[in-house]
Amino acid sequence: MSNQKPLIEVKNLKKHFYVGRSLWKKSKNVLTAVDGLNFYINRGETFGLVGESGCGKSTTGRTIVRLYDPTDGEIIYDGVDIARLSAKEMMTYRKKIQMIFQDPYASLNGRMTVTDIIGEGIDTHKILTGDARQKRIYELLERVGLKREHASRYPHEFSGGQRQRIGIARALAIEPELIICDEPISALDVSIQAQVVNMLEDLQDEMGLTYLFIAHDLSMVKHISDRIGVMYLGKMMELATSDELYNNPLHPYTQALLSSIPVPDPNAAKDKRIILEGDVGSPINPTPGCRFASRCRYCQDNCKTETPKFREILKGHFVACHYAEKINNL
Amino acid sequence: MRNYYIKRIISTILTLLLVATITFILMRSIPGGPFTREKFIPDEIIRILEEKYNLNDPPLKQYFDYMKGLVTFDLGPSFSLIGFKVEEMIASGFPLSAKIGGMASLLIIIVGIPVGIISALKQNRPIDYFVMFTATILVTVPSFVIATLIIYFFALRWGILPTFGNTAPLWYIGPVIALSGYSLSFVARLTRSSMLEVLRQDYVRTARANGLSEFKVIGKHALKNALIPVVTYIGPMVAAILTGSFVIEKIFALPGIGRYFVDSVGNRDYTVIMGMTVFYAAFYIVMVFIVDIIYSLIDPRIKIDG
Amino acid sequence: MKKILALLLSLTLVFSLVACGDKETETDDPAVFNWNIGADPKTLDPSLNGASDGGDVINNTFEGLVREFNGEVLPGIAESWEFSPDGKTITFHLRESKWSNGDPLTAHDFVYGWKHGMDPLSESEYSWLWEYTNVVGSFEAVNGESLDDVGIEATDDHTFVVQLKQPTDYFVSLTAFYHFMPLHKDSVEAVADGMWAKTPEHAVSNGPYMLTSYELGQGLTLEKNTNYWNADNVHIDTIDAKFIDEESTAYAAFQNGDLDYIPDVPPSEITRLIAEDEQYYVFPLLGTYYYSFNLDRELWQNDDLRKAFVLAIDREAIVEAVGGIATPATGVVPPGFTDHEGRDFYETAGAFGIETDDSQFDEARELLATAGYPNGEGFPTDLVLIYNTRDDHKLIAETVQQMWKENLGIEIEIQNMEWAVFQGTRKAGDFDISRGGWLTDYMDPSGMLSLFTSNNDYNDPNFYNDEYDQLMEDSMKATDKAVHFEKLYAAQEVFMEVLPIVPVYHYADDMYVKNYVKDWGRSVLGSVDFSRARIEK
Amino acid sequence: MKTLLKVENLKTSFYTHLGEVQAVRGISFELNEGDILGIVGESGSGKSVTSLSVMGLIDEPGVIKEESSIVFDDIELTELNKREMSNLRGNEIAMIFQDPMTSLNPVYSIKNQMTEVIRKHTNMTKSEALERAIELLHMVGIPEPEIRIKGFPHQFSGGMRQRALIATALSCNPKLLIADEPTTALDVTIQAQILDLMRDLQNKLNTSIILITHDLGVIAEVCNKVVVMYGGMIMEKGTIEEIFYKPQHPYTKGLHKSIPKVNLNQKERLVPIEGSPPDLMAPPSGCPFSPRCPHAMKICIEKASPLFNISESQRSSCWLHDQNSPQVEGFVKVKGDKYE
Amino acid sequence: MTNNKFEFVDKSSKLDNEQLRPSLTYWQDAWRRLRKNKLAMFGLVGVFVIVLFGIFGPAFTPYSYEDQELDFMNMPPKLDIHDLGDDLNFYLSREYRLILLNDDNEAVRRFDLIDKDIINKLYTYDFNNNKEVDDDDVIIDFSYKLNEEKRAEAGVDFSITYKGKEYFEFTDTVRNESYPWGTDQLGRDILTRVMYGARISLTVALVATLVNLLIGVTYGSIAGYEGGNTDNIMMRIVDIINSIPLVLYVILLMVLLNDSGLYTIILALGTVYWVNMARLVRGQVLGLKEQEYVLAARTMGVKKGKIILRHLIPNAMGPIIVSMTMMIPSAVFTESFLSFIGIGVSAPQASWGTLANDALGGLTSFPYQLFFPASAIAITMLAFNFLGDGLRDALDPRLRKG
Repeated sequence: MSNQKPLIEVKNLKKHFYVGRSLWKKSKNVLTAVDGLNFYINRGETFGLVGESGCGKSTTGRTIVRLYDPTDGEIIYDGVDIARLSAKEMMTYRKKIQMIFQDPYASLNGRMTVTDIIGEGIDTHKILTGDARQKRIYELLERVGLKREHASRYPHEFSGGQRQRIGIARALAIEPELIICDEPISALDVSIQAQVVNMLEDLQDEMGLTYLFIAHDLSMVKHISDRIGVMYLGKMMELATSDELYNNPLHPYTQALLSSIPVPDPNAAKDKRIILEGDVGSPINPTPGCRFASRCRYCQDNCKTETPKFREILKGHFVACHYAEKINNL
Repeated sequence: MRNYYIKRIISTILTLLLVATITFILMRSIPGGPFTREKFIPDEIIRILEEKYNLNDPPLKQYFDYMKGLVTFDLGPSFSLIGFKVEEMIASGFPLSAKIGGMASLLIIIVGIPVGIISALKQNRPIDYFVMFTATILVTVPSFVIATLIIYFFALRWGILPTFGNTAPLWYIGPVIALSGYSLSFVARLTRSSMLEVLRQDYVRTARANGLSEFKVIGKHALKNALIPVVTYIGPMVAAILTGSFVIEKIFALPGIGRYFVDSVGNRDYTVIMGMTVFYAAFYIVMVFIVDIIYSLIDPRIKIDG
Repeated sequence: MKKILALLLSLTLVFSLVACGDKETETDDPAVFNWNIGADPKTLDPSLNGASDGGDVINNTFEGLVREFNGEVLPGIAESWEFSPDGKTITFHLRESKWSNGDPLTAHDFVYGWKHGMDPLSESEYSWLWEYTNVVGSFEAVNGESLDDVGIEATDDHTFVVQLKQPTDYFVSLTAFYHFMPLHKDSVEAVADGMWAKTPEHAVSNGPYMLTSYELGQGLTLEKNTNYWNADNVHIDTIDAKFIDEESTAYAAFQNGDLDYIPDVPPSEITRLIAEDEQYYVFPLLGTYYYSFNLDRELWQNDDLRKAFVLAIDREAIVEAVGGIATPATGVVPPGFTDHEGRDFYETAGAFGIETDDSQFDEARELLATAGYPNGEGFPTDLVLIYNTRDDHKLIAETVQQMWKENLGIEIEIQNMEWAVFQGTRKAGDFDISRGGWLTDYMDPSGMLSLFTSNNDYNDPNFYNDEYDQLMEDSMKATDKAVHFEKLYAAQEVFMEVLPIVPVYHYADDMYVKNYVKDWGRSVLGSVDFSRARIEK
Repeated sequence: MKTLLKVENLKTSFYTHLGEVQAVRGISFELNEGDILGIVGESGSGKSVTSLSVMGLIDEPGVIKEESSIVFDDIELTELNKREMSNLRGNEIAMIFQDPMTSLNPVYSIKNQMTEVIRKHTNMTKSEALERAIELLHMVGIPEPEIRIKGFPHQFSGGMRQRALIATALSCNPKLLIADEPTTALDVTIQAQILDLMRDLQNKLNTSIILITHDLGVIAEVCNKVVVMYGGMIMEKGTIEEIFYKPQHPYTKGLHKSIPKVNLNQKERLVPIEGSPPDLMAPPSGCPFSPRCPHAMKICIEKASPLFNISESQRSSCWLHDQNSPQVEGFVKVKGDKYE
Repeated sequence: MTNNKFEFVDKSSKLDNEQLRPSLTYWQDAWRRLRKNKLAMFGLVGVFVIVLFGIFGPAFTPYSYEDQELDFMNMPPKLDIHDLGDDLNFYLSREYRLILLNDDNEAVRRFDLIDKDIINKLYTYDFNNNKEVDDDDVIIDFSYKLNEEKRAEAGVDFSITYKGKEYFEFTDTVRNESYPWGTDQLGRDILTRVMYGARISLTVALVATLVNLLIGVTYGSIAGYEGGNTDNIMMRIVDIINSIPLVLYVILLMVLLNDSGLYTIILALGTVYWVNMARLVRGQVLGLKEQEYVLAARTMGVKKGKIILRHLIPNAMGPIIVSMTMMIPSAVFTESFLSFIGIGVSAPQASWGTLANDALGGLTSFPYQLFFPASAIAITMLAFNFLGDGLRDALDPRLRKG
């Protein structure tokens, strides 16, 4: 795995928003949604990105597909830094990176037929026209478990799960290499989530897709991902293979996060649970130091002033904590 | 907070200057001048007049002179009402326009809002249909027709109201009704739909779930929220109403400033056109500002700091 | 046509019957008169005023050398006057009189007042009138020359001498006009731009009433001037005047009893009022409503064509459509001017072969055919008649348009224009047919006819005719009245031969006065006069 | 233990212009004092409508049908008038909703909203009510409640708002708290806090709780009884152990299988329930789950199954429990409840 | 209960049984919901009728909007007639025009007034058209009207004397069969003019609205989509346009264009009215552009213009259409206001506003002249308002579920 050249590598990615912009000058309030992120994804791999709302995981995904222009950093896709490409130059990569969205109701334009929705990417990139285009749309529909007859229908005639399938078909239509799945299942009913996850897995096997899987549902992320990154307020806290992360979380935040997952087992031990105090802080005008410091039970003075380095403690296991070894008796 | 006010004031001034500039350009590009008369005026006098009003200066100089006047609150003399300064005309006409407009605004608020609320609470009941139907009827008749009908029926046919003369309190009824009709029904309808919208909100359900009386739920929780969009409409509306209506003032023979808007254009009374426009624009902006302040009072989410 | 004239005369008769009713009881209650002036007068300074609303006020607050009451020229501040043998010098003998503030009124005040009006620095809109007064040096003064060379002089406090370039028949009656009032110098100079006349503390006047309050856009109050020389005969104590310019509102207020006098009524009420209401009065107004052909356009250089257009309208029907008080016009000069033999100029001049009813449509069609457009065939279809935006202008234009369509088979477009634009377009000669109208400013037919001389600014049809110009010049220079009028008759003859305009009607003036208001008067030029009026409720 | 709430044959429908939407189709369950009952189901299963029906908060065009009965504390709620119902609400029965972001009135301070409710149901003075409110906020774990109480909802984070809402709901010591997806909109770490809080409160105050959620994990965390709903009907109900360790209904089983297990190390393929949830506008005849059921029989399509008594406490609504049905592994046959 | 009921069902047949709502597009659904709204349907039918009235109405009247019959000016829709024997039915107008009606109550001709005795209030009409006063003529004595005593005694306003016999009291009130809605001050058929007025008013309204739609939607969607400083500046411009009073702006514009015809009014309305639409669309777009389907289109590299055209505008269409139905009557209104201040379509064309305004002066004597055009405006406003309200409900996405 490690000798393989990654498909995409994110280096020191930053995305800041200015809150309350005015006409004359930039606002002083900076929302540091993503603040120096480093990770890579290998070809054919699923990389999970977890964290609580507002931690910047969706912003990361959107910045990678250049829905937002990154404030700083590099996004190296197949050897090319796409972080600064112009809209025109970006077109080539738009074909290679696609996205699946969270809300099956908001992600499909209600005024377009399924054919139009799926065909839009084909038309934009002028991949196919006429009958061939239509044929491809039918194929895609069938591939995601829908029927040809659905092609002329409108999104509101479908259930949430079916809509999410249409969203996937739309992403697949331009034959991408990397798909950014931005919470693709969190709005779906439990019984449907598994359908979609299974399908994503099948597609990956068949087409050799690479996924960046963003979610807050840790159990599902663990299920689907090869490696997982844990984010907190714009920073990566911990990164490891999924089994390693779940079995041996090194960061206090990851530990708390994992222990917070409600387990569907009434007899599971509830007393070992780490309940974090307080709320996720605000990413606006963050102070230096560890972002998690305010809620961390191991917090020391220097945690509030020094930003911990994101370092590899065990092989392939990265943590951003001054005291990771100490806490975990390593 | 202070910064916000400063920013706001700067932007207001900029807007006003732009409005004045646009009006200046528009005004000067239309044919005819302030001294167009049916009968001939000797060239010598035209020359003296133009010199007096600086009309023979290059346009750019005139523009800057005017802007200078504007900044020092000197709006210049009227061309058509000899001897009056524009600010005097505003000072003489505005109080009456504002008085009638103020009464109309008050009427709109104290009748329109409650009616809208009642209608919303009785949605799809006869009273709702009745109120909405009446409100819709009220918006359907042009104000000049309403005004004329009021004079015709109330003053002439039935002799209930005087035809003119803003001295008796009774007299205000006609203009106030004619002036408020449209906005009154608009506010009623707006309040209704806003109320219906708010009644669907989660916090209203919460209030009910907490066992609050229906009176409290509606009167306290729903109302304040429902008023937010109404306030947005009322601000500019009050600005428009207070600055007078040409139609109402003409038909009811009111010496308000609404008429100057229209008359000054016909007379090519440059200074009055400019003065009135800037006055109106300033008034409008101030009203919008007041609305923003009321907004922040009603809705704590909105902070006045930009 | 005769019918309507008869009607007019009979109305005037009614008016005089009413107006000359006998005097009776005077009560102790202050007599208040509620008057609607119409619009807010632009100025009340006699020397600056140029509009009838201001003129109405001035006529009651000031008094000139003479006062004209219902066409009769009565001694005003001048007790008497005499002409020099050559008719070029007039000496007015002023009576002892006072300003409303008690200051004595002298001939010097007249000199000041008149010169103030002439002085370009006063920016009087009406100073052009001096050209027609023939006062020595006045026209030059208006155009910037020295005021010292003007032929008016106060030889002593009570003698006022005027030098004329040539004998001017109408001069004495002209001095009743508001432009020729004396002015109280200290007051005038107290406030700039004639504002003194609207400021009660400076509005020093010498007429029957004086201004006691003025509210912009709303109204003004006049009170009896006890220092007026004839104050004994002033019976009204207070005139409460309003500025209501919406006819129907003023009409409603009159009906309601809130107003005693309104200057006009909604046109649709006129016919009924004429029949039913003796409080409604109609007067001829010395002016003419017409349409100008633009003779600069090649199309209109066809004599037959113009005549066809002139004959193809039913003037009586038009007059009826706008209320029926005007007199259908067949020429330029309206009824009301008297010539050297005391005949009415209008009657004497005749109708120039133009009928006022619908009897000449066939003739019009024939003329059109002769002109080369049988039944309107081949006539341009994009002809536009322009008028300035006003309800009555629109109504007349619509009627005329329809008549030409029906009677000539010619369709023209009618287009209204905003006043200033209309004025500009008309002056620039950028039109096919344009509405025109003129009211004389002095009691001589030349007040109408001089309009169409080559160098006149208001010669809208662009009528350039040497013969006409010559006749007009001769008439103006003529020292003999008979010659003067003969030339004018001839000039109108020439004009009507060419027909550069379509005469439509001669204006009429209406007013609605409560019948308990007695003895009010009106000048021939249309200013109301309440100097003797009484309220008898 | 005393039965606090007994819902019988509850039917709630909404009459829209598209026709009748049968949101709840004749469900029955009961709740004892001190119980934490979990109602689990997917969107459209009727779980929220059930709770709103109990609260008497069904608005037009919704109607609770005549034959329904809701007995709370020996009072038949369906017969109460508006006023009586509103006195009960917030006092005896309290409810918190899914979205704390929209459930507080944005234009009033927390203090205002809390004291208002407290004063409505008690005779406290303003200052007493304020004291009580601060105490409650303290109890639900809001730091510096004296200061925070003056704040407005937008100054509170989601977790804090939900705490404030819970505090308000508990202000009059209600006998029953209905929590409709109280943690769905919250982050996992906050969810853990809130669930912890609810457990804690139940221990301290012995309040009965109905917890509505779609997350079996949450149910497992706090409940002792579970009702599984689908398509407006009860599929299965029982104790927590029964539902988690001995599920009897194909739907319950399906649910369990479609959730990934965190504690397993090797990847195991999920087993989804095929198909889509029913459309309540045109609900399937018979068992609402039949179109998606791997064991669907003809009778399932024709007729909804009655509740079969699996044990003392467990009921399952599936024809597979019928004596006449084919034997399928994992399904016990029982003597049918009256199914006519 | 037979045993075979407990047979398992084939899986594929089960899934075919999949539940799908009847296939309705957004617009079909909206239409269906609209149809259920009685007031909205009333409005829709009203709009339809008004449009038909304007388009086809004039074909069914014998007059054109410009045909004048000066003899029959100001004739009301109801006539008090006097039967003077010999099958002679007369109508005497308020302005003392004596008009002969035939048996079908159609106006036949008017008699010339040949003698006016104003003192005694006797008008003589030339019955036999010989232009002379003779015994055959009709004499109206309206001294009753002005003399209280006389009127009280006779109970009438006037009497008619014909062939020596004096008739009091009118014999009948009949409908004016020539002009069902009466005539205006130039004897034009009001019905026809109101029908033509519908054309003008609705054309003005419709075209102005379409222009607004075009400018407002384009402007608003660009401002909303671009956001940031572009949006800021564009909205400031809107503020400025809004600060200049409409009246002033329209007059200045119309003078500038130096034409007072239909096109100018449309243009004038079109150039100022769009600001509200722009605001509305901007607001909509601001919300919509963060929607995931727009993000999806952007990730695919769809061009800005296409995103606006295909994604944003169609989804903002509901509010846009609602606002449009409100704008149409508002444009009719503004047009009528403009005609009040003297800016209107070129005569003899007339919009409803012009007709209403022209009738104001004669309200005391001829109220019907105001009644018909004012009612036309009112009914149109009403119809569009109801339709707009109905559409708002029908297009409201929140009301769509369930």
